[in-house]
Amino acid sequence: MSEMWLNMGPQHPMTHGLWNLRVHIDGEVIRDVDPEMGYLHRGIEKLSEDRHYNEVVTLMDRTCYVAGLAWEHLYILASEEALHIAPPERAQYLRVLCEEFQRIASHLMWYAAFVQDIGLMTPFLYGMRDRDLILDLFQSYTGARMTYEYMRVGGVRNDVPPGFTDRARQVLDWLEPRFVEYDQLTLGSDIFHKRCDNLGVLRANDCVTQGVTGPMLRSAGLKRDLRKDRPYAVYDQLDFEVALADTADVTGRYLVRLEEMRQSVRILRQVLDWLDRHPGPVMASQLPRWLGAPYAPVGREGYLLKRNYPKGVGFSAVEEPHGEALAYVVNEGGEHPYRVKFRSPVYANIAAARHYLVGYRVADIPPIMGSVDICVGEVDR
Amino acid sequence: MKPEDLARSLPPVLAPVLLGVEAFPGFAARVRFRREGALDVFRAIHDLGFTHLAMIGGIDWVDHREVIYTVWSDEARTYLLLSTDVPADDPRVESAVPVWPSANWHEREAWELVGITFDHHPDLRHLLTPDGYAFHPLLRSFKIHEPEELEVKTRHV
Amino acid sequence: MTATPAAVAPPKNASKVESHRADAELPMAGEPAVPFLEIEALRAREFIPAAKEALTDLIAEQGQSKLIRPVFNWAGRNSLFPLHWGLACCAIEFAAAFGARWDAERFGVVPRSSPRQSDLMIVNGTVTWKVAHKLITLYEQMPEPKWVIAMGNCATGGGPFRTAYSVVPGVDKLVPVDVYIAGCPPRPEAMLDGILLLETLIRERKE
Amino acid sequence: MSNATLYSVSYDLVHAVLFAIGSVLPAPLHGWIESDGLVTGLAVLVFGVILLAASMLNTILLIWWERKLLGRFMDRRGAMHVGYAGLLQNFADGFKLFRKDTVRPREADPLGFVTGPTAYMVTSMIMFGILPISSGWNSGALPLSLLLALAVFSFAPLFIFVSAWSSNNKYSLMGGMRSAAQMIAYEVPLLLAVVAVVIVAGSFDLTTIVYEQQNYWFWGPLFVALVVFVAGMLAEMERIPFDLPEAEAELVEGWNTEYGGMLFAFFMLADYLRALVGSILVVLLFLGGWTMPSWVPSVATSFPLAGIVWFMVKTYAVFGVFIWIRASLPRVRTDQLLRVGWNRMIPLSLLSVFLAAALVTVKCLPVFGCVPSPGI
Repeated sequence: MSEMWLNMGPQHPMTHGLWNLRVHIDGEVIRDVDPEMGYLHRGIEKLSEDRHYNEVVTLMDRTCYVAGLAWEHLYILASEEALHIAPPERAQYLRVLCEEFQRIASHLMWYAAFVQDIGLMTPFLYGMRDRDLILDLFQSYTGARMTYEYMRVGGVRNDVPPGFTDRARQVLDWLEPRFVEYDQLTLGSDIFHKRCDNLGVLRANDCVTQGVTGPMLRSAGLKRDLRKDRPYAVYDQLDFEVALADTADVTGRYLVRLEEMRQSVRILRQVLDWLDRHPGPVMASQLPRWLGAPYAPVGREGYLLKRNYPKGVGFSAVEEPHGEALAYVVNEGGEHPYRVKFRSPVYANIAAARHYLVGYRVADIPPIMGSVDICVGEVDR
Repeated sequence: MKPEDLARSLPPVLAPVLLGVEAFPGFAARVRFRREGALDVFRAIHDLGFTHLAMIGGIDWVDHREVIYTVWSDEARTYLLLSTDVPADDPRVESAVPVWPSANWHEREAWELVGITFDHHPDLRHLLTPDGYAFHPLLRSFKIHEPEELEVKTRHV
Repeated sequence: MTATPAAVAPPKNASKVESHRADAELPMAGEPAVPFLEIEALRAREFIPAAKEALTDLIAEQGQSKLIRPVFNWAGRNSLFPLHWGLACCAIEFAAAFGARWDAERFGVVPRSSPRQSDLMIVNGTVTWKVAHKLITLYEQMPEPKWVIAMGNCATGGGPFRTAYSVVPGVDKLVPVDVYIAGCPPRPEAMLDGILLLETLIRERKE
Repeated sequence: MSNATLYSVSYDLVHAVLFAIGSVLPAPLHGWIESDGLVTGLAVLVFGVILLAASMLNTILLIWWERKLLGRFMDRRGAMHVGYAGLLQNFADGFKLFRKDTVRPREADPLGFVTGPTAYMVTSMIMFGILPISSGWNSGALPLSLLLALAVFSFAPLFIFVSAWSSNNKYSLMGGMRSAAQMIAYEVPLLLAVVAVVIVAGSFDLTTIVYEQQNYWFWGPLFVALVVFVAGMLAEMERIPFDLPEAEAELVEGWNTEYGGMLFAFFMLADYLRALVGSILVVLLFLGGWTMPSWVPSVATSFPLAGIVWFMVKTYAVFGVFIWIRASLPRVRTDQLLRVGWNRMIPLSLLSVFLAAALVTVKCLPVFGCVPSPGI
């Protein structure tokens, strides 16, 4: 076999989404790669300019469909800053609850997809099974499995139902032993280490130059976690550790994600205890009328036009399951955001593909790209 | 890091291109500069420890366009906003790729969606829209249609 | 969506791939540098009789004998291999349907990665114009008999991205759709229900 | 049991039918119809058809067994709505694939594209004419049946490569290359492991090898050879952890990416035919074939067709182990696979040959007993 370009995608089992990895291979060795994105470009930033502030939340769920609540949180934090609205504390705790549960669910989805990439069939089913338990919890208070539309400017749509915290604790009790089981299924196998050790290495300084964030960065030993470094919501009141590894390879990313799930369980237990002890309102009381009541049907009519509302710019940075997500919302005094700009962590992680793929083999592409944890929705937006 | 500290630590040669270092919600500061000295400003900011470029975005203010750069410093643990204005009839600015290689895809996106040309960019081609797509959708002049309003079902290949 | 009678494909030929070959009229002389593509547009209610006739023709061609026809019909409806690809959000629910709780394999539904080996294309997500011609290619690569399920609101009619500049408002603008599943995204039960509905449709083609 | 074999049954059947036909025919035809040559020929044909049908049925049952067992490993149920417990699911799959169009890509080579899968299928089916299933249940009792079986078994990489090359697809090509490299690398240790068995049994005839295991099955004293043989067999059958040629994650469907319809069914069926053959070979060479140890009560070994029943039970158990491996191991990489093949498997198989020679010299082992003297 001589050198050739290979199109892996848009329909390819490796991609986990809709994108195309063009690989220049020599035999089985990768010489160059060129990711081709945009197959899922839905113009979310443009559509946001045509929607009310609370309607944009609908788009946020679909931006990253495995971490919808984290993206809702990101957008809501930015637009609250742009609109000068402060949410009540219970709403902030509920948002943290959402985000951490979403982190576990997203990582479980990643685990399911990743192990399938290296040929393990059974853990895929286990990951999906345990993820469904978390989705059941989401369903009990947001009404949906994946697209929640739960957060609102000024708070959250509704409180959790009675008995929720106990059910959530049951799920956490079930999950913690499962993490050990996951490790046994993967790390317990020599073949896993043969496949994943020293694979897709991206050292810390390369991560910084290429803008790579999230578990990929932390697996290289650089301790950067926006929940600690730039605490938003109520993360400064919660006790947790930043998951770290120093191998900078696929195994390191695996370890970091598993540890993050454990830390999320730890955070969630604190949040659940707090929620039990502090009942209260979940929406800000002083909302401008044109934003609508939290239970008002979302529609294009029925809103009062706003006049002379102060302008503003909102910026938020959230440690999404995939990495650092940024939002920049410009409020120019209309009912709709003037401009919404998002920064997706996976976007930068894929852009650096050349730096962690070249030199490895074709058979290494699935585990490496699997360890990046790709969500094409938030890359293409 | 306060805006005044930042302004003091920037080299004085940059004074002609700097338009102001001011406080900004969510960021350590906002650094506004003329587009002529963009690369020098990038280098100076990068040397201050802002090694991680998080995003580049373009905003269409109809009469002019604004390019925003969000950078992060691992020492100061804070974000910094860089902003420069480009005229709408000549929307071009120097590429940040020599300073921050991660600017590559962000600039490609800003080029195709907001129509800002980045000079000396190594690989300025379409990223999200199909090749040959002739519009800049994130401009205010680009209106959103209901699909029924389209006369002919055509698309770019 | 203005569907003039001229844009409606003759139902007789609906089963033939050529009638849906959208790239049959690819770049013509005098067109701009960017080749534009005409895509035949059919409405949902026009597709259903077309698909019915196509399916009947197909069975009349291939299962001549009254003895063999029910067997092939039974086999065809009980062994639907969907194409393994994920477009957007619905792909996650598509994957969840193959998880332990729903286990779509109970019904003989096994995803295949190669379009040559699949009989069912589940369009599980938003279809953009950039991916449209690849979707058509994949559809054409699938051997007859084949079916399409539009899963979710995006594939059915554009969903929340209906007004977006880059989104195809409904995959039935590109390929004929047999079953539409509502939901954003549909739950895995809804997806399985759609597949069972398709099985019913195939069974009814016997007469 | 010993006097009624499948061949004798089919001979009697053909004999009765032909004589019934011959009795009503005029004299010249009468003699020809009842001639021994015609009866024998037809009897062999009937025998072959029955054997083929039985092997196909077993293969389809094997797929079902894999789907159900794999489902159980994964906390789900597998196929269950078509037929009782999904038993008819694979028949539905087969009929559907039979009915589907067979698409040949325009750039594909017409000859190789069709010949490859067909020859792959045919060589896999030939195996069933060679392998003995129970005493008297093989068509040709050849003195070198083991050699013939392995020779036919190793045809596969050629046909896989032909079909992969002629599909004119990059993924198929890479899958075909990997398949050829892998099968050649694992052919050598596989044969060396078999040599160990042959040394101890003193024969290339599979029936003799089975009868040599009356005192003890070979898996105990020849454990190293068993390990090498099973690993090599996994590679030959292209199952996880050695399923690189059709690695679904990077090569879409491997060398059968471009195949659909009936040709794809050929591949699927031939894969499982080979899996069945592999399991049968493990049973024949190491697990005593259709015989059972003497401590098993004679009630369990003397009912009609007991040999076949035990043989099938063992075969399905061996395949169950293969499924278990598939459910719990990740896939290795090509270079690692080849390195293990050449660096680990060949020394191990040489060791097994040495151990077998030592066993023959020593003749008796404390736990297992003695090697039967050759020729019994």
